[in-house]
Amino acid sequence: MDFAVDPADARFRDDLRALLDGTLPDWWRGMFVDDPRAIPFTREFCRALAAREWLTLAWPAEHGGAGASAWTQAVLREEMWAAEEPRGPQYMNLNYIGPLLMRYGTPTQRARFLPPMARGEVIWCQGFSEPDAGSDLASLRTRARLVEDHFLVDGTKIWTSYADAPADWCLLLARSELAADRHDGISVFLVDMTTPGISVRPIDTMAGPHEFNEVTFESVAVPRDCLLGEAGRGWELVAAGLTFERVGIARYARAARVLEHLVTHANESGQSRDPRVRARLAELRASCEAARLLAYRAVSLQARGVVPTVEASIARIHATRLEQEVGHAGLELLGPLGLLRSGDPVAPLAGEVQRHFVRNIPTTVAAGTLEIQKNIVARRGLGLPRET
Amino acid sequence: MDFAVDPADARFRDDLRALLDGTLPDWWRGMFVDDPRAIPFTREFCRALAAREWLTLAWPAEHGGAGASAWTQAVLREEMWAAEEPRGPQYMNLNYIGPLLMRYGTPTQRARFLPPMARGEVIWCQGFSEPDAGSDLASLRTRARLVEDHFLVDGTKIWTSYADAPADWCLLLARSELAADRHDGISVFLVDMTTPGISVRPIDTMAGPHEFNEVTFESVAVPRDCLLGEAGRGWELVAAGLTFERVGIARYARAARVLEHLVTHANESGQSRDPRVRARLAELRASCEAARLLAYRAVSLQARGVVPTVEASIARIHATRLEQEVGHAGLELLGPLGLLRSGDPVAPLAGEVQRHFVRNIPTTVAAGTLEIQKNIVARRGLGLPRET
Amino acid sequence: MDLTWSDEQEMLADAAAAFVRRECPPERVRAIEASDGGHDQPLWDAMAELGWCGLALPVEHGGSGRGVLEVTVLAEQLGRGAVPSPLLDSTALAALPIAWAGSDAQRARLLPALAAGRSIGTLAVLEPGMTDAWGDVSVPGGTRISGQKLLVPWAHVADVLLVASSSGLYLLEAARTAWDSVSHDAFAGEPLFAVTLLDACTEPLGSPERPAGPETTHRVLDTAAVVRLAYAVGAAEACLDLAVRHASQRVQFGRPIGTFQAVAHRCVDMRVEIDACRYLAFQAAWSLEREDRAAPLEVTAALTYARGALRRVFLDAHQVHGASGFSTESDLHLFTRRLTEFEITFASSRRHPDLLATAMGLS
Amino acid sequence: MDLTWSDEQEMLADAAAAFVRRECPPERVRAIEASDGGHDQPLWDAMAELGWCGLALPVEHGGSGRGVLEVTVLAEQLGRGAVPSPLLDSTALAALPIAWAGSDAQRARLLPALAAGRSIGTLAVLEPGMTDAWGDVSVPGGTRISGQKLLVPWAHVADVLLVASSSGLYLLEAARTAWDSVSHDAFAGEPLFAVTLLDACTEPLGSPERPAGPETTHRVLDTAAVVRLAYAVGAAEACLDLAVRHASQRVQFGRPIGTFQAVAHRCVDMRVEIDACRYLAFQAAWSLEREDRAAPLEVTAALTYARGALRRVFLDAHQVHGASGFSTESDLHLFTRRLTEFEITFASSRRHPDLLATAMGLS
Repeated sequence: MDFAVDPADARFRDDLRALLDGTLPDWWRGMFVDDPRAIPFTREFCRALAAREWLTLAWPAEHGGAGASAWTQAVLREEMWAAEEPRGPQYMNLNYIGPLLMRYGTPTQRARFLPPMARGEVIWCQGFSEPDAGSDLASLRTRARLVEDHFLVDGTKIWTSYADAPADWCLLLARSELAADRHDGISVFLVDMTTPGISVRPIDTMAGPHEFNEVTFESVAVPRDCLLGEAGRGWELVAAGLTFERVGIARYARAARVLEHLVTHANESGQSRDPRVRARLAELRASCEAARLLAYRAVSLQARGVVPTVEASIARIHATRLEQEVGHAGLELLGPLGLLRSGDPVAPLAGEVQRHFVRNIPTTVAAGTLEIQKNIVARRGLGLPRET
Repeated sequence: MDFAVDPADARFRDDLRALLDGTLPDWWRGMFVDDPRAIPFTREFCRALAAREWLTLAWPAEHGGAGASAWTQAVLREEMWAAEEPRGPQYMNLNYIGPLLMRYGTPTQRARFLPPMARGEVIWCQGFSEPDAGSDLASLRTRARLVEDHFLVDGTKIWTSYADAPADWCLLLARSELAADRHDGISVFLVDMTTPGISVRPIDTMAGPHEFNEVTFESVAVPRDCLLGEAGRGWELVAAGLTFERVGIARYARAARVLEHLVTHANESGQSRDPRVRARLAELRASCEAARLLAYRAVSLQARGVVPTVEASIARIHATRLEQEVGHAGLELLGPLGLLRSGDPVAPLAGEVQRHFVRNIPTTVAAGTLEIQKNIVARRGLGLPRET
Repeated sequence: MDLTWSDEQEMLADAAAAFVRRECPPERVRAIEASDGGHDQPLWDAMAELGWCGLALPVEHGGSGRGVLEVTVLAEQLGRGAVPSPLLDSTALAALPIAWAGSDAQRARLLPALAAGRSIGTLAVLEPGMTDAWGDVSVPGGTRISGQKLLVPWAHVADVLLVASSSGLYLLEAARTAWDSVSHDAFAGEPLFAVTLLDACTEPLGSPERPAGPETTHRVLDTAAVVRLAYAVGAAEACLDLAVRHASQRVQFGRPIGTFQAVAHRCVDMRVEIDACRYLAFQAAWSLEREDRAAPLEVTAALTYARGALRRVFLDAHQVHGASGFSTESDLHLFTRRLTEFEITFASSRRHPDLLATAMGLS
Repeated sequence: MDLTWSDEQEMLADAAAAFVRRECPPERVRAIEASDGGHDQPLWDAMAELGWCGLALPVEHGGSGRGVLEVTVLAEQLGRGAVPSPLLDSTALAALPIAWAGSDAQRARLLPALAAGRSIGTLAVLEPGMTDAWGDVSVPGGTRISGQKLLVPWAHVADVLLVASSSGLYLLEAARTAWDSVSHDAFAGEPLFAVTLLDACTEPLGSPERPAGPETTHRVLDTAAVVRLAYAVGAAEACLDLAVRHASQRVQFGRPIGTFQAVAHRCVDMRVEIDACRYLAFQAAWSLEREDRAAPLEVTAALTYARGALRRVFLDAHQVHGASGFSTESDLHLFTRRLTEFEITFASSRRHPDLLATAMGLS
């Protein structure tokens, strides 16, 4: 057991911060803020990362990556998420769509799809959830029928982020065959979003416009060579992808950053002398520490080649609660003016706390609801019996 | 809507407090404290209440009671529970065993069993739970076979409080016939605890000895006229009894009393000036207020002749959480010395907080676990669908 | 003691519930919020017609002479529909303080129009840097007032503006003087404005010798907080309704999600917290109405309790809804925003627990 | 950075776990607790034989020269079995401070026996009225000490007693002077005593010119708190084991209660909190061992977090168990009592959050 930070990782963190300080525009507030400059900036930022070989830091050398250690990757992910993810939609390419292609793609697919991702030139979205298939993903209804040399896809996907960025490609989940076990018969497709028959309808959210979309597929022709992995075995890919994703976001790093700003605000407003404020912020700091260590436990396993399915869920359950608590404590600290958003000139901390609060109202819902994460831990981690 | 206290009820409360002040011995710490004086004192106290016609305050005049209003009853129950229930085991007679007899008993049964209760001379216990039937009471296995003019009872009951007081009688639940619906075929019996074949084994608990017992029935002969209500319809009696019981205990009144003592301690130890202490005790006080009002909502319905099944469960869910929180906050206030129990000469507040804390570790379990209470509210209160 | 409604209160609540269902369903709420200014004159006129603007105002000035408790009964029903209206603020923040502390002339001049809904009132308290509505204001009072006030509700449609100054409450009338209102960018349930006063003509509320001081401001804020709490309780009830409906209809893993205990018990937790807040609000309103000496304790208890409780309610509602609750296509956000606004503006004050601590005997 | 155990740590943990299972199953814990004095000499001798008494003591005084982190690794396994033993207190409260701050003569005289398990040490801090172990003590120091100390663990079997006085740490040896120990009536996991000192013969820890002061006492308490936290984490893990076992075996409504989401998710919540506390404890131990400047922050973070977290764990365990968990026939109470003791004595100090606040930059 060793809690010392590798000096090379510490230097890398400094370098990253220098890049962020020099690159992030004043107006940057993360995605989904109804600012037309956001998506173009994320493309530019990804290219800047690519130029330093930091974009595909996590990828193995054989796929054009830097093959960085799990710990170096953790530094990258902390700094990115703390800065409200300036890689924008492309973090998904790097964290799990790329890795899925590496693991399940044909040599042709890898040669075709990985290089544009590595250059930071392509936006992917993910077509998993459906109006009637959320946490119960296996009940999805989107169908893919093999007709000669292509699949014809029909169905509706929902909560699809970035589809209107616009996304260039979609990692699509569809049922390609009827099967006895409903987890069988599902396949993963790589779909060109410019294919005729695809329509994208943005769904506004409490955090602002453009966060979600509904994507409808009507007789969309997907070439046969755009099937990823084996037909009918898509569930296995989804499970692998979800594990990649859960460890891919350093939620606690954002919470810790917001907490730093709350400390500054408490000092400046004189509230730092109130023992209640001190105790509350200290409790959150302790919780940030715990969240970081739970994430590092998962990273430690990754570094040893173990897939930390249960450990990643535990870290995620903990971090989502932390994120919400930081938002609430922040609003209580700011008082009534905490209602004001980034667009208001008198908003305290430029509306950052308000944004963090709203964004985290549904944080326990994204990427598998809290309930599903808990079921994973209950069955796989604790060995509790499954409901019949 | 009227939040004013009836002056007569206020006077009654004063009178009750005067009686308690004059009667409760210094050593009184409630039941289950391994003090041989406890049970005899509760008998004496009940006779003192009976002498003032306060014992059967809640009972209708036709059964020898004072027919007091639901609100006067609420005052009695608050003062009793705040004083750690000096009626001891007999509160059960008054709150639900007596009322069940009034509602379901034959004239002979009422004439036989109610007067000793009204005089405060008899201790009853309740034989409901079994080793394999706790929250799922309907799965009970104790059997009662009709043989000529009596039932022969075999089975084991558990968590039976007061059985070793010793109890004179037991309100026993047993399966008297096999039925398609497992809620049918259950009957309620009035069992003389001196009948041969009954053995009582005390089960020690974290709070001390004598709280629980296991009671075994081996071919125990129960005369046919000791069946309460219709054979096989016992489930209806249980449901009625549980509703009587839920509103029968003013848990918040005890929490409020402990909180008063914490305020005194905070003032004396100088901790009252710490804003964290002030805020925490204030939050608990607000929660006591809420608990009292939720109980009063149920009483308001009772006063109008409505059986407040859902409302009583809501009040109970809230109050159990409050009780635990007061215990925890109390221990935090006392600091390390809060570990000390009543028996220790240097225990702060004479170990009262410690006792309250330990007693309330399982508070969410007694009288239908929290889960069961929540199921009642979910189905009957909110109309949520039942699990299939 | 009786925690059930009187027949009169029951009738008021029923009438309000029916009105809200009929006149202000969620589509209308959305339309009003999306409109310029966010104020719906026909809706206002209809409510004025029902006598709700003057519900708690004295009979001699055209009101119905009912009390704060009745306003909370009404508020709960308006909250249940997330009705966007200056009605409650106009009553609690302007009309009632004028009735309590205004001079005879001020009462006679202003109350009839406020009671009839011919004019709208509001109150300006918060200033930059203030973290508590009950805190110390610094704008100096006087017959001419200058300064900036923030988060003033409905300032753009108000005819009467009370201003909390360092020397007490002052009165501005749109008919006599002008103020500048800039809409805030807020995550809120109602239109909020930054108001800039530049040498605005005012008069003290009450007589010039005995103008209404901070104790009146505190009483106003306490009353408004309790009325707003009742509105929030209604909004929370709507969250629970939506959650129960969603849990009963949404099928996952082959059955309605409401059959999963984790979901069902969340709904029960909501039920418990809403009921607790509800009776605390009614008790506080009852005591405020009587100027009972327990009133401050009961107001602080209600607000102290509500702070965390109502937040848990809306978070639970979102958890039950999954992603769909975050979409503005669901009605849930209408209520979440109102609950958040209530929590931040009225319930998060650190003043209340401290006052309650004093009231319960902590030295 | 690596949060997995080294091979050596793994071996220590495995050996400890096997020892606890074999030598100290719940029946033995009950027997020891029920015995006079609650100290089991054969168990102590067996642990001494394994070298655990000297695990973190210097090699030159007969120890193994391992660090505080190794003691926490051992502590977790002992907690998992609720092992009643003065081992951890003797190490953290007496042997380590002597190693840190004792004079050469004191170290040479006392450490070999402590390392070999031939003597037992403890520390007396609390006094009547103190609400925080880290608070100000008032017993005056000197070569003769009089006063009352409370909640002193294992005082009845201790050969070496450190006493926190207003002028620093003082050393008493049973071989030279006597003290009066009266057993407390406590809801606790280990034997605790009220110790009365009457003109007891002492010497300062360290040199008479530079005796160990409050900074040493704080370091001792921090270390003991982290070691005790690891023991509590082990006890919490045992609570979870018992809850999972109960949930898997107990059938109600025709199926194991662990299939009810409400029960299963409670177990998951326990899992999350235990893991969080566990790594916070290890991190703090690692920093303490290195006298890292982050150590105070990490100790306070661990204790601040653990306070509520471990309480939720044992309450959840009881909830899963139903009434049976409250009966002393279940093993659960063995662990609940230890968790409660840890929470009250070490984790509920209001000092920690405040220190953490300062460390994180609050002015």
